[in-house]
Amino acid sequence: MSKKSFRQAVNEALRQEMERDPTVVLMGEDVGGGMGAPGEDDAWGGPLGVTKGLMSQFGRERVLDTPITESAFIGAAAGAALRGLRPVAELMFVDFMGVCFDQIFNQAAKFRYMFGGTAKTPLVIRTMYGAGFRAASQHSQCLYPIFTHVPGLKVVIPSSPYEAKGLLIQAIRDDDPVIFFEHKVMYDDEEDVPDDPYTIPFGEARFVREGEDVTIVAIGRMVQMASKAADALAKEGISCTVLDPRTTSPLDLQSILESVQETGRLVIVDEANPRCNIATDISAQVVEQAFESLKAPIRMVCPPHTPVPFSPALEDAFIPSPEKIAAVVRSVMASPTRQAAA
Amino acid sequence: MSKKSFRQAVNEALRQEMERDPTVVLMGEDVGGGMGAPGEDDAWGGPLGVTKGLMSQFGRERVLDTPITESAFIGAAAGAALRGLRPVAELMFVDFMGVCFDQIFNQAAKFRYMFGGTAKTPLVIRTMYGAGFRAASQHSQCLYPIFTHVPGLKVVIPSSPYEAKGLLIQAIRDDDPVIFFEHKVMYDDEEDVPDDPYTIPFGEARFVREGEDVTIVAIGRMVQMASKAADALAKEGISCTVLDPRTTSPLDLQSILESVQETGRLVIVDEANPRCNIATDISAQVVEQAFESLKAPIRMVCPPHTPVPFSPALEDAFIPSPEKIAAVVRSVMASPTRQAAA
Amino acid sequence: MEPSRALQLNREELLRAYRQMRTIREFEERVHTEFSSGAIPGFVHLYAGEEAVAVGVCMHLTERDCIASTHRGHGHCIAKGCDVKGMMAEIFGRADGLCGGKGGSMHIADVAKGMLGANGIVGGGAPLACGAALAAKTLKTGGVAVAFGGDGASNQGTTAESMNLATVWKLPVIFVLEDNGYAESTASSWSIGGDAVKRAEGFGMPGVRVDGHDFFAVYEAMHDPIARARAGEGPSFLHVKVNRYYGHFEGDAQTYRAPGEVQRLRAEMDCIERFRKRVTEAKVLEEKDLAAIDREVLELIEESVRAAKAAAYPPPPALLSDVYVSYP
Amino acid sequence: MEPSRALQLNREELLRAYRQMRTIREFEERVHTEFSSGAIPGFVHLYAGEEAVAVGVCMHLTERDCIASTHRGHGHCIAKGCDVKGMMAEIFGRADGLCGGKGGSMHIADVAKGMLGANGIVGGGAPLACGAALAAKTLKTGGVAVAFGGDGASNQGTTAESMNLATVWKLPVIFVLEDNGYAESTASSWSIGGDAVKRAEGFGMPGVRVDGHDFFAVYEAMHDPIARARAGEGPSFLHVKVNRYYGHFEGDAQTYRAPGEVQRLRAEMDCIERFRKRVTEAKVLEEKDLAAIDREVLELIEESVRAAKAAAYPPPPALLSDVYVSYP
Ligand SMILES: Cc1ncc(C[n+]2csc(CCOP(=O)(O)OP(=O)(O)O)c2C)c(N)n1
Ligand SMILES: Cc1ncc(C[n+]2csc(CCOP(=O)(O)OP(=O)(O)O)c2C)c(N)n1
Ligand SMILES: [Mg+2]
Ligand SMILES: [Mg+2]
Repeated sequence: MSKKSFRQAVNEALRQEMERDPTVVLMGEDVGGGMGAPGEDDAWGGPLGVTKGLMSQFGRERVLDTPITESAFIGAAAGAALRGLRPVAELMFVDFMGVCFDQIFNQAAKFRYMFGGTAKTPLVIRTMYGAGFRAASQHSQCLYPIFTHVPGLKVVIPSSPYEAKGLLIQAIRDDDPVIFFEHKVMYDDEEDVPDDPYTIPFGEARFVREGEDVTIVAIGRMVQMASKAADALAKEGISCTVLDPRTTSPLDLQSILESVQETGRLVIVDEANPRCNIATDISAQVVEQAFESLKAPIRMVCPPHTPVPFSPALEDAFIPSPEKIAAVVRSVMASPTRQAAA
Repeated sequence: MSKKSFRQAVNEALRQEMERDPTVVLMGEDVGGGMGAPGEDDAWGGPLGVTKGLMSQFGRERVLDTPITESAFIGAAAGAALRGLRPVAELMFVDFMGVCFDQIFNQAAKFRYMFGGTAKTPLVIRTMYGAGFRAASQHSQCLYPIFTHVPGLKVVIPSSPYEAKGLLIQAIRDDDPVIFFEHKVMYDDEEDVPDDPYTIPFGEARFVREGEDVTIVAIGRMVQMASKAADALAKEGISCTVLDPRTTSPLDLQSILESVQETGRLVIVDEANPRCNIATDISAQVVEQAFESLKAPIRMVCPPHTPVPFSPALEDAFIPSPEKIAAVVRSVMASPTRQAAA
Repeated sequence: MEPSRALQLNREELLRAYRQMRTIREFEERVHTEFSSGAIPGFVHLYAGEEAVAVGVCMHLTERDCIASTHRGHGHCIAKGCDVKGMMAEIFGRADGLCGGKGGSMHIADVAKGMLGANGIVGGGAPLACGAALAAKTLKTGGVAVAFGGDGASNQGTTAESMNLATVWKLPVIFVLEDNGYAESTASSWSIGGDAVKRAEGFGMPGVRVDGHDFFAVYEAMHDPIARARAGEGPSFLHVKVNRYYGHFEGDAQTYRAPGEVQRLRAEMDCIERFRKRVTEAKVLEEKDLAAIDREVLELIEESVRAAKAAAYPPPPALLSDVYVSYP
Repeated sequence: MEPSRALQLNREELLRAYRQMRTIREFEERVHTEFSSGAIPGFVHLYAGEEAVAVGVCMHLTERDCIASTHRGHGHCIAKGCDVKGMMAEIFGRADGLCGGKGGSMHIADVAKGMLGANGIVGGGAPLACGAALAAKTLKTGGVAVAFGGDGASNQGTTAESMNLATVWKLPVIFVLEDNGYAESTASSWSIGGDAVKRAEGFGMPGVRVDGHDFFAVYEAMHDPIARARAGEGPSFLHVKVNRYYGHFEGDAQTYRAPGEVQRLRAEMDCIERFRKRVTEAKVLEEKDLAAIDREVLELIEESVRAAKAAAYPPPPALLSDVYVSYP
């Protein structure tokens, strides 16, 4: 156990799985770096250095730099997964899904079903998401609701270094296609992470803190925001449960329902654009299944229905903040309480 | 006014707008057909004959057949829209979005915002969606929740021939990018459609029928299914409002809220896969804004979280049917009624 | 060109080639009839007329090798050894179809046999073939992969990207462009701007053009690409000129074709007739050998249809299975 | 090659070309410094070293013509006539930036001027250029369109598809491949399997290779493509070999480059120095003309940065505006 950054946790998960299983291969643009160039090999490790060192350790046969052709190499990863490899492909920014989505949602995601259960596709796609990097409209999106919508995909959104390592190892060992979301502003976050490999199962939410008044479900980086909000609210005497679903597909609805049954109030924090996102998804499922437990309207804290703006002033206003979350929780606490069913 | 099929209504809308405005051009695979071939020109009009006759009338300069390169021609449509044309591009099946989504969601949808309001992109993308054609997993999807999620796009889902003509004319005259969904099993549906051009504004839901007990919101083809369910329920003394939002972006939430305030019960029918779809979107928004009006849980009628199966037996079970809708409405009516806020 | 190596095929191999071509033909002719009678639902794209391509290519392959196919995939499936009865049952949507009835004509697959699936997405297969080739290379199986794609598919970005990736990664892939003259109703002479073989060379691989009505020419043309791939020297490209006998899909009125075009093709260019003529004239096979195969194939197809029609549809719970290996 | 036509440029045109190259250079050098000091947020990709390409190409264009640019777009913007102060303010995220601060470095655009936007998506611009060319053709404006794209972008499927579409539709487009040796840290000699000019020919258009450090060579090489486009004869392709002086983005440690690579390039290959030498030796311009421009450009950049820093950020309501023209 030692302090590790999110970046290190991801790197370590990849390294340990590659050591364990020779069929695990990495591919992506500059995941090693320096191909054909006169300077260093392994020159990049991705734009933010997450895969740095892996090409040196495992060689170019297992850490494959690619041309900038996402359809070709993500499709190749899917094809290779059908035939005995366990590829971990890097879609550098999830914003680039538009040039290769077919290979993900029509091919990899559907093989097993279309082929009547006769195939499996153990593919992991790692990808960066999220706002706050001043990276503007085409490098700041979340988009995980789109992947969550697609049957056949699993969607993993780790909220801390510890989570990242355990969930990524699980993803690599999983036999289904997994989209693994890494928030670009979280790479330097640090916490204690075990040195040995470990897994965190999919579909089991994490209770980040337990409280009595309100349940806050938060996704990915929003877990931090929600925790800060909960800290502030605690000082005002409002006690919050903060729940991190970890995976949006599969979703641990059970844990959410149980928490809502206790608190009677639910706030959902999602950094994705508001229409058809995870917040609406969870809200609708809870209403369908635990309407009787709700003492107040479920409220969602999300960015507006706009692209991510570049200007720091605007981008900060775009992202759900602890202050906004706290304000919404207060409003939920202030709602007139409903009675149980007659 | 005369009886027209959905196919004819779409064709007529295109023809009349092309007659009115010389900047309207059509493009897509075989929208005319027969390019370079020894037989007839205008040989296809799309795989289901929807654009038949337009190439003959308007010539090849305005009805542009394309190679099978959706990124190139849909991106070209977006670029042309920036520079003075009003292209109507055909993405044959919405299932093919995966090979060209970038040009739609990162380019066309974001130009206006990224460029600070200095540009407009009057682009229409017509596309076929939906199950029931025995067309299997890659030709039967809905996918409109994905487009609804994207800021900058408008999403139109007509539920009848009359609706199709008025909404398509509106779409062509609209200055923003519009995705226009045509259900492939509805092309032969007929109803009275005015011969003259007319528009139906976006963001104004249609009350298909008004009732007192339950509000059913249904999307696209599901409006028919919901209406049939409402017929059956009427015989049992359950009186339903059936509401067709017409456009999911913008969404006429106001009309939905007003109806729910009257009925106190809401069932949403969506042919899209259940996670992060329009049903969850509407449910969550209603809960947030009209929680006090709800007498019972909001229920959603959607297909399961699976690809669309080929086998007719399975595909029929996949699609929400009038029977399923009616059963869910009955269950909502049977829920214990909640009291108003204390 | 005298396809010397092709005539070195032994009697057994030639019989196998004939049997496969004949099986594809009868399969497609029968599916055509069954579709017309309303017994088969959905979109069906027939391969009749193009048999020599699938068979000429796949004669070089074994189960360690893979192919990625297209919406017009029945021929590739049969040539790659998929079970014919399983295929027919699949097209009829029955529980004992190769994909349990869930895939249908456009999604028939047998991954264990190296058939990575027909594909509903034009250009969808080329990246998958690259992946199979990568797996073969990494796991050192000695396998190669073939990406079939039509003239329409040849323009898709996925095809170009895959060709580049195959060169850069030196993958054992062969790209086979089945140019049957049309993509839907659009002539390939119009839609392919420039020249497909030159493109392939521009992407760094050797390319040749070959007559797809001639089994021996296709078989011969595959020799060097296969050798190159197996030797670890990278990808190759074949531009096969051929024709389809039916419409783009069943139901296509084909008004874009010249009057009498298909009759002429059937009369003058038929790959099975040519094969027959060639092998009998060369006296390597006799008419009676071929006639025996014809009979067996007809029986097989008849039995496939009979069995498919008699088979059960998948039970309701099948709707929900096979989405994931595991999903808590 | 003696670029005859380039030397036919008149004094005023040569001064304009020099001013633009110098403006791009100073702009980029200054953005580099400002980024290092922390004044500029986000991802910034600098064009320094490649000035002769943007300027040599855009000298042929007027406002009826369009360009589609890339993530490395500042040079294209300036060469196409975008307001330099508006650009700087945009990069600083200010309200009076060309895009109101909402776009930033990777999304600068001025559609009215024919600049269809930098682009955060590699390969994203080529289809847009085809669209602008189609609009020009349909509306008979006489305009042409240029698609700039890097060596990395040249492999993207969108590029291949656009080249084919341009040929098939006979569009007035010129595809300019700016091969600066690297895509991020990857050498273009590795990532481009085969040969880019051959590919273009395979897509049915003429292609030439040109030295991008030589303004005159680029200008000259554009002559035929422009003439061809304006005459309605279809697309052309330029493979421009050039180099970038800075990292892929600001912050890139560039360990993939050879030691001393950039110093050598600056010393031996600099396009501005070459231009200077050429025009002064040919005695068409004098050192003092150039020095005057140098001063004016420096002032302009200085003033742009000063103004940008002093400018206001967009007001909070700007977050919500400009998503749609109308949205009830
Ligand atoms: C991405 C995509 N675009 C369009 C289609 C619709 N479509 C199916 S087959 C076809 C024509 C394909 O032509 P070609 O590649 O020549 O194959 P052929 O049908 O001639 O065998 C088209 C346009 C599709 N399935 N996928
Ligand atoms: C579709 C897509 N894939 C990857 C990236 C990340 N990316 C941005 S620039 C770049 C390299 C581009 O190289 P090149 O086209 O040669 O242009 P250069 O940077 O050399 O000007 C990459 C990989 C992207 N922006 N878009
Ligand atoms: Mg074809
Ligand atoms: Mg480059």
